[in-house]
Amino acid sequence: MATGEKRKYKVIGTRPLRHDGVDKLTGRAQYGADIRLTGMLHGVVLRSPHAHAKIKSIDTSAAAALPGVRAICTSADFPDQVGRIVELGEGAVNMRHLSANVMAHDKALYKGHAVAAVAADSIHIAEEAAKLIKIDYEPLPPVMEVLGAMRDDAPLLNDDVRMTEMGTVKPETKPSNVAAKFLFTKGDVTAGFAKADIIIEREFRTATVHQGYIEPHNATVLWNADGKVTVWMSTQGTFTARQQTAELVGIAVSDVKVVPMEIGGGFGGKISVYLPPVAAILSRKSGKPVQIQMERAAVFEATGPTPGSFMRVKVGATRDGKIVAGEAWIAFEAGAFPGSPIAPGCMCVFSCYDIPDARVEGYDVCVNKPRSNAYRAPGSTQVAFAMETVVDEICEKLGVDAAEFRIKNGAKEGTRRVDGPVYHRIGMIETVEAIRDSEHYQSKLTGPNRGRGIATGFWFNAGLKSAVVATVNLDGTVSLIEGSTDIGGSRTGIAMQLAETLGIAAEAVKPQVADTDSIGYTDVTGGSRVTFATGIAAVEAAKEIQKQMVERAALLWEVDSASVKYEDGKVIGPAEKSFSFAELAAKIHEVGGAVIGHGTSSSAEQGGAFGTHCVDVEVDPDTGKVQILRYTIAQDAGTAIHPSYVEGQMQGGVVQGIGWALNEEYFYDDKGVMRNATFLDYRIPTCYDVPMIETIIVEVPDPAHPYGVRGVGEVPICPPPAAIANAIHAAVGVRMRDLPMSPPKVCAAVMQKK
Amino acid sequence: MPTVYIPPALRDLTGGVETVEGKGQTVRAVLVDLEPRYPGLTAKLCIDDALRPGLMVAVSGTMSRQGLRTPVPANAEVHFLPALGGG
Amino acid sequence: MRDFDYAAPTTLADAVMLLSRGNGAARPLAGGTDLIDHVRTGRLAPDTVVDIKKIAELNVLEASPQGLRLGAAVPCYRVYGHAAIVADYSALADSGHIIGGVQIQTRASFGGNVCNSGPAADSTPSLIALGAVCVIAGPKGTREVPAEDFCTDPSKNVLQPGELLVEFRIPARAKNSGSHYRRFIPRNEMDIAVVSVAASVTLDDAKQKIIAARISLGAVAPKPLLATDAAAVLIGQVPTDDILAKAADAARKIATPITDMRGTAEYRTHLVGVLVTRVLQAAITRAKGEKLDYRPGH
Amino acid sequence: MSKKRVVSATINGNTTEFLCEPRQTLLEVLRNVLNMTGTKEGCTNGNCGSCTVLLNGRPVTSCLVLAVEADGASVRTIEGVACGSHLDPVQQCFLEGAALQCGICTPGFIMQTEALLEQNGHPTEADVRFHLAGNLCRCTGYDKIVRSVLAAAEFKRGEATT
Repeated sequence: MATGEKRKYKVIGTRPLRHDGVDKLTGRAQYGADIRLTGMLHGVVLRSPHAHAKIKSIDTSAAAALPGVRAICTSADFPDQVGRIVELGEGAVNMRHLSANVMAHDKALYKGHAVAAVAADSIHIAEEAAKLIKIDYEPLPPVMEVLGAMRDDAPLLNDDVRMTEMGTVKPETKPSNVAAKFLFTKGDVTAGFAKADIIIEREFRTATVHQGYIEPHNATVLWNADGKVTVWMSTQGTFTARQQTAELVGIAVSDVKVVPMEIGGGFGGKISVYLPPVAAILSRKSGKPVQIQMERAAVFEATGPTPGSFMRVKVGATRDGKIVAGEAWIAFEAGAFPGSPIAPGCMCVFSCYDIPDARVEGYDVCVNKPRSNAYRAPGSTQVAFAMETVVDEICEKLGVDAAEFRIKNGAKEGTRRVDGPVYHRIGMIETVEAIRDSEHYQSKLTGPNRGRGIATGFWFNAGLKSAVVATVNLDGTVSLIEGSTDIGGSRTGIAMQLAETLGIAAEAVKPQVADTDSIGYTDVTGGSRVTFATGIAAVEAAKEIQKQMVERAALLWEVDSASVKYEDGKVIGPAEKSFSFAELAAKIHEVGGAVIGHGTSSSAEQGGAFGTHCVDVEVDPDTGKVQILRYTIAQDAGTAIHPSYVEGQMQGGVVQGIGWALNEEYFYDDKGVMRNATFLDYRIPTCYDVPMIETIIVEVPDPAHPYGVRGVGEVPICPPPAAIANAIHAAVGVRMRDLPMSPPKVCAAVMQKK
Repeated sequence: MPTVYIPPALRDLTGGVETVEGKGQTVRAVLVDLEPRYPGLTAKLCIDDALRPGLMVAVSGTMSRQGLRTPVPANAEVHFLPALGGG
Repeated sequence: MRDFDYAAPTTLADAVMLLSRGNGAARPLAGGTDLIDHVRTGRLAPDTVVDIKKIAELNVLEASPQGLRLGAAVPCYRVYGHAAIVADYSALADSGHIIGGVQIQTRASFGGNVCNSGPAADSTPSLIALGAVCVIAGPKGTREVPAEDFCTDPSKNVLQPGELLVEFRIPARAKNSGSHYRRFIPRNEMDIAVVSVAASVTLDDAKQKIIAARISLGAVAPKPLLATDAAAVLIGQVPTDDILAKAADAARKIATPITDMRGTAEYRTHLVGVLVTRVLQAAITRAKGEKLDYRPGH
Repeated sequence: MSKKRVVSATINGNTTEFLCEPRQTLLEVLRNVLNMTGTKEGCTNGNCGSCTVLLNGRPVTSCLVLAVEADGASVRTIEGVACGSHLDPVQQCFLEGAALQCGICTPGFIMQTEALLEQNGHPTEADVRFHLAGNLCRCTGYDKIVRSVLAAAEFKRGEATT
């Protein structure tokens, strides 16, 4: 269901078959691990068994002597990076830390940290060789939890990390695990709370969780005799992968070509590189192409996760249900190196509401876990869990309807956020209204131990840079080349925008994702940006084609091009002359060469996306197990280009959020070893755990996009933990403030209440 | 005149004041205008004639990737914020 | 993966010979769903893998008035696809249905599951509750061990070097009998039991009183347990809520669970009581000949 | 190294001989020896279902099958599902139902669905969810997958009656 005006587009809003569908359904699509090169070696990465240890020495001689071993690498093979800060598209990265994460230097900072790698004729030989590498470790005490790591006497991970604030370090600051502090204020928070009739202040914790993409990381690299390096890999961003690889192995960016293979999920976790620099060094040393595929355990132990957190949120409201003040103190686990999404966490905690006075303080803290990475609306899910359960508690105490409270206090155009800027046109309230008016919310929920909860979430959505090239073919089709790797069907969404602008069918566009030598710079497939920003580039390209097609028609008709116009998929000239797009395409060579349009986007920034969710749960009070009975998500998609894939993003995000809410977590033992690095014990939802996910697409067009697109990929993961926590409270009367809300915790809470 | 929002961590430079007014048609020009009144502000926000890594500027609610060159209309609001990516 | 040799004998004698020869470095392969993973992760390091699926004795599946014969290598899908098992030895079907996903059930066998001797193995409690006897072949001939005595510790059992589990023999079911197996897991499928319980009950002719019962507990001790005292509480009793609660109390008393990532000792002990009650109710429903409304995981 | 074995199996209807070490799994042989990369590796311990193939008509996770065990067996993989230029009904319903996003789990889901629909032509939603629980998908939330499986079952029933 789409709200808003009636259909004004021919292609946008329809559901064409995705262009890459048949390849993916028949097993023909080539993912990263599917490439086969002549003479290809197989690489294995040896990983630290310790969560925190000095590496005193590495002896690779026995491994090198094993027949079939072709190359071995350690951090000694990588150039020194000192402390350079490099912009890598999505943000600034300390190259020394990135390098040390790819291959541990003098210290292993988490269990699973790469310490050496081997390339051999077969994967089995490489595995045997890796076991022969002797490493002398001096184990150090690990620190696994964010508040513990902030203490002065905590084991120190990185001696080059000192707390920065607004990018600068105070001179007297000592090295610590606290890498950064953020502070945002709006108005006078003390005065704000003084106006409150009710104040709720609660503490929350969330566990470390993983993106859980099904395809492990992989890279296949050929370091050719001419010094040119080709990388075939699954990545969310070929250009950032290219830059990271070049910087880490110390060659010119232009000497690296990244060829995007199909990618088996990313969710933010396939932006940082792990394997390409390692495979590149192994290829350079062996003179052969090297393929490395991570094992699933390494994917959990050494990639991914999104931070565990500690949060304190305080909200004040008046008796008549108006929020007057908010305060939050948030600490995120960065993992081994700085860089958690603490800043967006701080900026999102109060982002759904119009709060006059607010203050948010946040900390980025290193612990002995894998370096954290982006995961779908990074930082926003944690804080939504905290804020939205506090809001629910206020609604409960005031006896007001949770939807009406959100409508009354919701952020809208003109609302100033705690981080300062004022919202443009957004659809927060519209999503709450859509839930309030839904059959689900209006229906009666009956039965014991059942409850309903709602929650709202926000994500900024990124703009960033994209490029496309489109070529008109003589048969009236258009070949579309883009740089955005396609994780979820975005090729079709981009093709549809080109098709809409040209007035041709989606099927007449043939999209493909090109390597870094074949298309202009394009930022990552992340930040919910592809349909928005690459879409803008495609619209630009289409407009350029329109212009050239008008010129060609003018030449064919021998008229002034000013008398020709492009309208509704047709080129129309004087005296009722007209060509359909296909008719004209067949004739373009009569008066010129290829018609090629190109488009880039770089300055457009999105207005942000909101979603409101409604969930019914049933709690087994004897075991603490929570079953999801019914789930509805309403989300502002701006304009839904391909509704099926918009719904798909919403449904997928919700189910990831359900996993985060109920069962997903890293279990560490006291030595800092993850005990559940398998899909058996890291429990992502199966289809038997969830119901159908009902979707309501709300359309409040984003004025920053020609068709009003808002990115839809990330925000659906934000509300589920809070919505489920609120539903659990409605079902059995307990407030869960610790993720995941796994059966033992819910059971204990229910028993305690009894 | 454009209004510049001073990040809380830098308000010691403005005597605790949250917003200041600065003349100029770009972010750079506005900072140049502010520097004599609030010495050290530019150094806190910029390095090598560019915004510090990890910082972004938002003009009237829209994040910009153009850094110091970002145009600033009259009566605009200027915010300095952490750069954001996404998953 | 570690290098190993592979043999696929077709007779029991050859299999015993191959397993004896390796001095403990030969491992039998039935469904392989644990073995192959354990070799890959280095938990097991066999020199020879002996595929026992081609041996007739290990594939027997036969229900007769004398009882049920279940070959050690029979995969789960054949167990829950067998009408007599579903009807009369229901706990076995319940177990087979939730070991791994459907793909695993194509391969995984009850014999393999029992021989891995995990405290949380899904088939062992059902076999114990139904009074199964394990038939073992070895260099010194054949011997029989009750299912409750087969496992001795995590990953340990009574098998001596060269010995091979051949089949389970399960006594014929008395009339008015019913059985059920259930585990508690955080997801609804694809998980390792936090606690599991199997029970078998027999009612009198009036279907009022319990005249025989066996209860087995999984994941609450180093090996699956036979809860004799809990069963004794039920004998001669009408299964009221109060009686079931007493049985649950008795079962809780013998649970000595550990605290690990799947649950604390306290939580597991609590769950024993919850599951014993629910599983007994289900077994009684079946003993009465009524349809059991049960969805795995719920 | 243990001696390589000659294994003869019927793969997607064709008699196929290959050489393998005993330690090589069926998944490894399909992908690295036979270059049939349609079968995907997600976890190598039987927990994700991406490598599902049909072994003698039954679904298995090919990461937990030794290739030598396939001697004399019939194996059906994703490459053997579509016939020429025609998608199989399950594939067609997945395509029309937008039942894939990244697509890495899709071959496993297709194979597992083929197995289900051969056994049960009238699956309920609960049947489908239980049968597919061994196949993990992290993108779709399963909604469109389950709907597409139900649609394929209906399509096949229609086909059977005409």
